[in-house]
Amino acid sequence: MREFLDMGGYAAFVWPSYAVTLAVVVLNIVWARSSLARSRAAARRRLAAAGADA
Amino acid sequence: MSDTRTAAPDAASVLEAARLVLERDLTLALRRRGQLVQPLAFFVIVTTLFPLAISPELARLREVAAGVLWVAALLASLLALEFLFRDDAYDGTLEQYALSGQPLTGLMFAKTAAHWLLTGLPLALMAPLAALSLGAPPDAVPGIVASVAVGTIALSLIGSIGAALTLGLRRSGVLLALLTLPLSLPVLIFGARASELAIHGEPYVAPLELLAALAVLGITLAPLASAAAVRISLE
Amino acid sequence: MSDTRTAAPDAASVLEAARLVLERDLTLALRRRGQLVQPLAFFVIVTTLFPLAISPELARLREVAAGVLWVAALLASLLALEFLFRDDAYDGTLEQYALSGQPLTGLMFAKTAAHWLLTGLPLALMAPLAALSLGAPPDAVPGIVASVAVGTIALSLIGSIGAALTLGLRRSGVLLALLTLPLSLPVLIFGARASELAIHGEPYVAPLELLAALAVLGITLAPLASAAAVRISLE
Amino acid sequence: MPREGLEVENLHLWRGEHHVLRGVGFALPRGGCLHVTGPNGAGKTSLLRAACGLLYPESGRLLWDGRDVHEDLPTFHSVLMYIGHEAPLKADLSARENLRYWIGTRRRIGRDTLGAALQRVGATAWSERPARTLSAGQRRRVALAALSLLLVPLWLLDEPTTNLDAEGQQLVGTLIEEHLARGGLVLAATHHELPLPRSRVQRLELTHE
Amino acid sequence: MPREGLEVENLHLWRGEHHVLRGVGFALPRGGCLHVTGPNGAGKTSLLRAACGLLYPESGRLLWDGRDVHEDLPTFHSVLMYIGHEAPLKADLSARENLRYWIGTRRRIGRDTLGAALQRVGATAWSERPARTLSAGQRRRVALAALSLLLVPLWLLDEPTTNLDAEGQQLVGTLIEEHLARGGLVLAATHHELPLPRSRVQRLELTHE
Amino acid sequence: MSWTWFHRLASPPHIYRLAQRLTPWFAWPAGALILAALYGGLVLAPPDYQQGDGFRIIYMHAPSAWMSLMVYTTMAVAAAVALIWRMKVAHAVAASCAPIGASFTIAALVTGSLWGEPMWGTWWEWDPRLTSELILLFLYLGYMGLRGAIEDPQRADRTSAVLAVVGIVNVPIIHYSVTWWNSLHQAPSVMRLGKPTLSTPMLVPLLMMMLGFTLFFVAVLLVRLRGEILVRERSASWIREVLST
Ligand code: HEM
Ligand SMILES: Nc1ncnc2c1ncn2[C@@H]1O[C@H](COP(=O)(O)OP(=O)(O)OP(=O)(O)O)[C@@H](O)[C@H]1O
Ligand SMILES: Nc1ncnc2c1ncn2[C@@H]1O[C@H](COP(=O)(O)OP(=O)(O)OP(=O)(O)O)[C@@H](O)[C@H]1O
Ligand SMILES: [Mg+2]
Ligand SMILES: [Mg+2]
Repeated sequence: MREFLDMGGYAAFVWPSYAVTLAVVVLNIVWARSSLARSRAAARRRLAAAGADA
Repeated sequence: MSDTRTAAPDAASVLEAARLVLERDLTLALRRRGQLVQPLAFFVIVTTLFPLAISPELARLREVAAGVLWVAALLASLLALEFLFRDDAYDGTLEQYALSGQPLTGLMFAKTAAHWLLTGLPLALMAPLAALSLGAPPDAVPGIVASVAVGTIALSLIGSIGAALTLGLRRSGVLLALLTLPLSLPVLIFGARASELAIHGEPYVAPLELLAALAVLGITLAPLASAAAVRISLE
Repeated sequence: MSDTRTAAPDAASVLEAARLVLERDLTLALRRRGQLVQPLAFFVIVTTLFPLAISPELARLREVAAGVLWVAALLASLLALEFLFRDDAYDGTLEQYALSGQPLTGLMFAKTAAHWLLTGLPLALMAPLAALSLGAPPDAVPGIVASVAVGTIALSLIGSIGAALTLGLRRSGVLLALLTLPLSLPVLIFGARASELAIHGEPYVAPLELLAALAVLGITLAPLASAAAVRISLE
Repeated sequence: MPREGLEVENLHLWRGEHHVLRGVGFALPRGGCLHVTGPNGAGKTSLLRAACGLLYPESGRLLWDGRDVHEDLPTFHSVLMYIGHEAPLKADLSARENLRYWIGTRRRIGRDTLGAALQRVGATAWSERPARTLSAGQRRRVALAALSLLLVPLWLLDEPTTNLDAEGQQLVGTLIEEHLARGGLVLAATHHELPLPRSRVQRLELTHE
Repeated sequence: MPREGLEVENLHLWRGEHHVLRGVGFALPRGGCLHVTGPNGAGKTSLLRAACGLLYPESGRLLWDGRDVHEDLPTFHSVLMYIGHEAPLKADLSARENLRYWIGTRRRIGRDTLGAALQRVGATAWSERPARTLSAGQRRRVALAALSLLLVPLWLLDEPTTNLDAEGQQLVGTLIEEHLARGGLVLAATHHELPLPRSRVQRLELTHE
Repeated sequence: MSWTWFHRLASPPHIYRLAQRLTPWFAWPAGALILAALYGGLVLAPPDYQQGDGFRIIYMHAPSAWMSLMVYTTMAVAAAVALIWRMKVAHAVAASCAPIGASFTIAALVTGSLWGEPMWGTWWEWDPRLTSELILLFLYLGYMGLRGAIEDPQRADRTSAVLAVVGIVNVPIIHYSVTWWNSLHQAPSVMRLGKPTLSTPMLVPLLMMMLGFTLFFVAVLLVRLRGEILVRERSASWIREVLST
């Protein structure tokens, strides 16, 4: 296990790369969902405003 | 009935007026998402241009790092300057400032402060990154931040005079540079010297003090000069 | 009676229209006495800043001469760019161009040509002086002139796209730089390499050809893109 | 046979979040003048800009001589002249130069023709001064000169009488009448009466909602 | 005792090579309204700008409550409000923000006051939208709101009814009448009649030469 | 006639619902492929004979770099389609691409940098491949900055679309920079005509990871796309329907 974590002496380079890239992957999920939620909220607000006008 | 006869009791003081002018300019800048990062991005791009144009060797880059940094800061500050007064002149805001009954000097000072907060300060915070990428040692960071922060104050002030002077003219961009750059030369020279000394690990207090002196001189004179220039441009 | 029914016999051709646009922009620039010297002066000032900010030793300067020259040319061209479309957008001229029934691409090409004649060409003529003052040998002059002349064509064209894209926007200066600089990087790289080879007395044809290829690419694509961007900005 | 002139069918236009034009339609034949009125913000300017293809409507059709104009905008543009709230003058050029470069991109134009047009709008005295120094009404008059120089069929005029003195307003009326007489079409938006006999003018009243 | 109000004596003003105002003079007492008329280029705008100290006349005097205003311009400026051909609005700020920053440099102003002024000019529906998206008349209405918020004695209005619909023009009249009633002074230049009873209005006709 | 199916297909409500239904079909396979490729790359693949275990960065670097280019190309094509046929949905696709592409460009730059230090002895070098990839990041940022600076959504769409289309010239430059200039950077080993040069146990996880990332991109794109469609849609009736679910 330790040997695996050590990555043949390249641990300081390999693990950060994996961390950064996988973080980008996870963040993309989070951002996409929050962006969709924001748009839905905005659309809801717009509908309410249009309803008030009519 | 008589409320038009006496000075209104709710008249705004100069300080309040200046605060509003400052707030207005900051609001305007923040309104556009990403506006804030633009001087930074420009600064970063210019500092990346140099290695491309010169040579990618760090040893050679370190030699010119301070100079590149300062020329980039000067240009970033200058580019943003154009907009300090120009839009306000177009849409009649300056005219209303001049007719507000408030001392125009105070309002000009507020505008210049906004310019510094929006360009100088972020540049100062960003400079270390650019310096490090050009091969400066980490020890140089405090000196670089201090010199850029103080130097950009002077640059904003000098620039405000230039911007006000060129108000009446269309296509003022290059003329503005022409007027502002010679006045900015001392700032550039002392700033670059302070940064260079910091990069080489030597004491950099002397040029920094000169920069501070320039900034103080600017604070006392520049708003007066630019207020006068603005009034003339309205005639 | 029927003259509103058929196409007018005295309709102007695209070429005539483009010639008028070009003439108009040149007239406007010449109208302000001294307008012409401004990009030049800017260029000269930037190239003199460096020796001040870096070091006055000619040997050290020569090493970075090509880079400094090109960064200065790039920035001078950029500064002048702002005004390529902006004034015309403010006063409604672009709207009338878009509604003129002439292909907007042709008129945009004329405007870009005017920009090059007013900035690129003078820069090319001025570059040798700056280069010599930075320690380049006299033999390098033809190479430097050629590379700056061809390179600034590409820069004007790339810049016209950026200027058109940022048309509707206030405070567009820095955003313009942000959009234009990445696209200009290849020009900078090849230009600086050509000048550097010229300074060292080596053959510089290869990078010059690449510059020319970029300029040709720009000539075919940039007017299309900027015409599209202008139309959008009017919506 | 397709009908001649301008037809607008069921135009819907959004500006930002705002549904400005909700099914506007009209037909303007040769020699017809349509006066668009309505309260501030009703969409008069938007309608004019959509009618010359500067704004793209969400739905609806815009026909010139029976053909959809969006199929060939440049050709449509070459038959129209749009004058907006502001006259497109270059501050550093004189009135005469402004006209030369503005109209010149569309038709060849001689010195005499130009001089006559300037004289007609009363600009002779100040036609060589930079436009920067002109008064608001003088700028408008240069735009009128441009109009009288371009004999294209369709004129789109946004508040053509703004800033003009009584004589200038009358001039607008005369220009329009002449244009109608030669078979031209005029689409004008103003808050005031057009200086024309009422019988010559169709009206379109835009309203909020 | 010096007379109250604005007095202009024998004003001569040059613009460039052009002798525009040749000995203009008038006295405007408290509660008085002066309607400046004249053909395009007669010098109405120039007169207004000279009267608020933006243009410096060649000769002649400008007195406020009997004192020469050029002796202390800032004080004079604090009693006047000038609205030119264009409303000074920032395209990126909403109508409400524009008013807040514009009027705020002169007087303290509460949210409610601002809201009431916006409502008065019919701006409630669009007061939060960037000014860039406002129609020509809507922009003018924001300027009217500014006017109604600043209770300074002297109003200088350059074509205040431009671009306004009938209701907006009436609003201008009402605002002016209220102002006169509270002892204010109005100096207005237009080509149209001011929407006021004729008896309340003095006239000054400028002519060429 | 033949256009009716096309317009129905491109109609916002249809695309919205389609996107909603398709998302899981991309998301789950993407997750499975990425996990499998991680196992294959970190455990099963043997160490490289030259680079030892350091070469395992390839399983993050190459797919990220691939994404940066593929996403940009998608964005530019969508933008061109949207400009030419005035298709709102295509604008929505282009707008959705930018943040995804920018984030993977950053990943490619960071992982490349982390790989460069042990292999070339430097974090950064102004080499054509590296520089053009940095320009790609600036293009993404410029695209997003331009969008952010324009308030009117329709103008933002159309203006930024022009930039996206113009910027496409950078993509072949990045890809071929290694061949055109002599460069520090690895010559193509996977993306090339003919046979890849990697051994099979090394290659298979890499291909799986690339495919996984691609499917992941589509899934994220579909989610973002729904939001972007909502922003652009004016007809209230179907929005009400969609929001109620
Ligand atoms: C900051 C530094 C780096 C950047 C910006 C970068 C950028 C890129 C890009 C854009 C690609 C995709 C090329 C394409 O698909 O056309 C790529 C692929 C690749 N890179 Fe890097 N790289 C960097 C450092 C490195 C290092 C240090 C190595 C190894 C020593 C490396 C090895 C690879 C490999 C093996 C591929 C896959 C090549 C292929 O199959 O085509 N990269 N890189
Ligand atoms: N800077 C200047 N230089 C020279 N002449 C000028 C300048 N500014 C204005 N003028 C001239 O002065 C005259 C008066 O201009 P002004 O704008 O005051 O007219 P106005 O009465 O307001 O006209 P309008 O009804 O068109 O608004 C005009 O003939 C104008 O051309
Ligand atoms: N870019 C925009 N975004 C949002 N709303 C807009 C935009 N442009 C205009 N509007 C709104 O659309 C409406 C119509 O504007 P338009 O300029 O066509 O009005 P108008 O009838 O010409 O008014 P006026 O009489 O004041 O000139 C107004 O309410 C305006 O605020
Ligand atoms: Mg209007
Ligand atoms: Mg006037």
